[in-house]
Amino acid sequence: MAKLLFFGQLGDLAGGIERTMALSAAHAIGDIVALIDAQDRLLGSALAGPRVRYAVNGEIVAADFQVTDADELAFLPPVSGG
Amino acid sequence: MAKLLFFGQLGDLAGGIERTMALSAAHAIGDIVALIDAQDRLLGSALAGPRVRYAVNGEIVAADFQVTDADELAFLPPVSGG
Amino acid sequence: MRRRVRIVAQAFDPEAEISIFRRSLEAAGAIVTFTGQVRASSADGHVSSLHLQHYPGMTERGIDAILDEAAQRWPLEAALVIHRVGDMDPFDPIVLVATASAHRRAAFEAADFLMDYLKSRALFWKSETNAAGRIWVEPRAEDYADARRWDDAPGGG
Amino acid sequence: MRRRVRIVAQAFDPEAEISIFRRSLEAAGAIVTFTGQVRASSADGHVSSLHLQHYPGMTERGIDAILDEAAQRWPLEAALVIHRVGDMDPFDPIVLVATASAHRRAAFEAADFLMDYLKSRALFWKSETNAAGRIWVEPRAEDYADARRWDDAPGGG
Repeated sequence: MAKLLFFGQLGDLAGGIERTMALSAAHAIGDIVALIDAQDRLLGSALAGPRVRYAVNGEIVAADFQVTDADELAFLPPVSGG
Repeated sequence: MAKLLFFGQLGDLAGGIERTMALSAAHAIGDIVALIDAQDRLLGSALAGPRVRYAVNGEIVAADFQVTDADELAFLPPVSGG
Repeated sequence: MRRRVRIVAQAFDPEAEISIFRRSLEAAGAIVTFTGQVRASSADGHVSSLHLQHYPGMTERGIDAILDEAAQRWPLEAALVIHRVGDMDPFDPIVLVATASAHRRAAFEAADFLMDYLKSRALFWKSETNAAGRIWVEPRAEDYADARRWDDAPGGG
Repeated sequence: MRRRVRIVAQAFDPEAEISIFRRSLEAAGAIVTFTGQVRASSADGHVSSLHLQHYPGMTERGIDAILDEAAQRWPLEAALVIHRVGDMDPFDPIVLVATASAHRRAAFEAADFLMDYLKSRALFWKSETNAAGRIWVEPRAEDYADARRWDDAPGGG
């Protein structure tokens, strides 16, 4: 099972920070967002927003990065610290 | 008696931070430096140095300022704090 | 450069940390600190609480990388970053940055640089809860502008 | 702007002072501090002790005037200046400046500004005693240059 992480307001939309998703094959992040969008328009459009970055296993990647069932995919909205 | 204050290295040259000087009349600071110079060349030339500032009763003044017997005259060499 | 990075879920005491940091110094005579604490009120009114999230592991690696960059730019003996996460109340310390150098300007600039990163680029997400509900905070335009100051700047020292 | 200026002849505890300063704040969320302490060594070799003189009254008035200027330039809630005089040993704190504002950059800039004044313009005279004897220290060229940065600068904030 791939682990999906939703930070900041994305976690509110997803109803939780973390969920899992079974991936029988590698999928591009864009495809995973489309799968989520098919079930949840609000969350899907938020994940596809231009200011959301993606990280796989702790490294920033582009939307065409291939995610496998063993990976951790994090959706990172605009940050704010301090 | 006017009070004279010598800060920093000027105090070393004067043999102490403070001394008094009887002034029967008002004297310009330049004249007081000349009086000191007549007795102590080393101190006098240090007091006349271009980087020494003068304060009378806690206010910065020019070398032609008239000092009286009731005043406190301080010689301020380059500062260094912090 | 000696360094210490801590992400803490419990309240911390900034001055106790600064004291330990200062007493650990062997040569540096100049210590600059920045402490950020929860404000009693924000633009949206009274803040009742603040929540901070981070991405364990990735957030720390990002801070470590910015400390590498600070060490390259300035001659620092040591640097410290402590950042609170979880739920916080007004006046709780959120962040502490401390830098130490032989040179006053290096310590000032490095602390400033690290705070700009923590404010607008580090992986933290902050929400405020007030009378109007919960809102996720984003950096202000000036926070982004502050962080960009360093993009083209030559190293200080 | 609330302010406090102390010239002290005895050792002081910077972190205790910072703690009191921080806990006195009513609104400001950003606190910047600078602590300067006696270095173990200088360009001239091992420093065995440091001596600082001031001109009681006039020195304090000068610091008060620079705090007026800082209050005009930046929106500060409070500022603190503590400066040690007399004989000091390596690692003794010499100076502490603390500033607090709602704005991070205001707090940084004001602390930097105050330190530039204290370093090269305030009425203090410093001597170092080392193996070679006693020497009176003067600001470095960069200290004077640092202080001049503010002469034409517009107010921050």
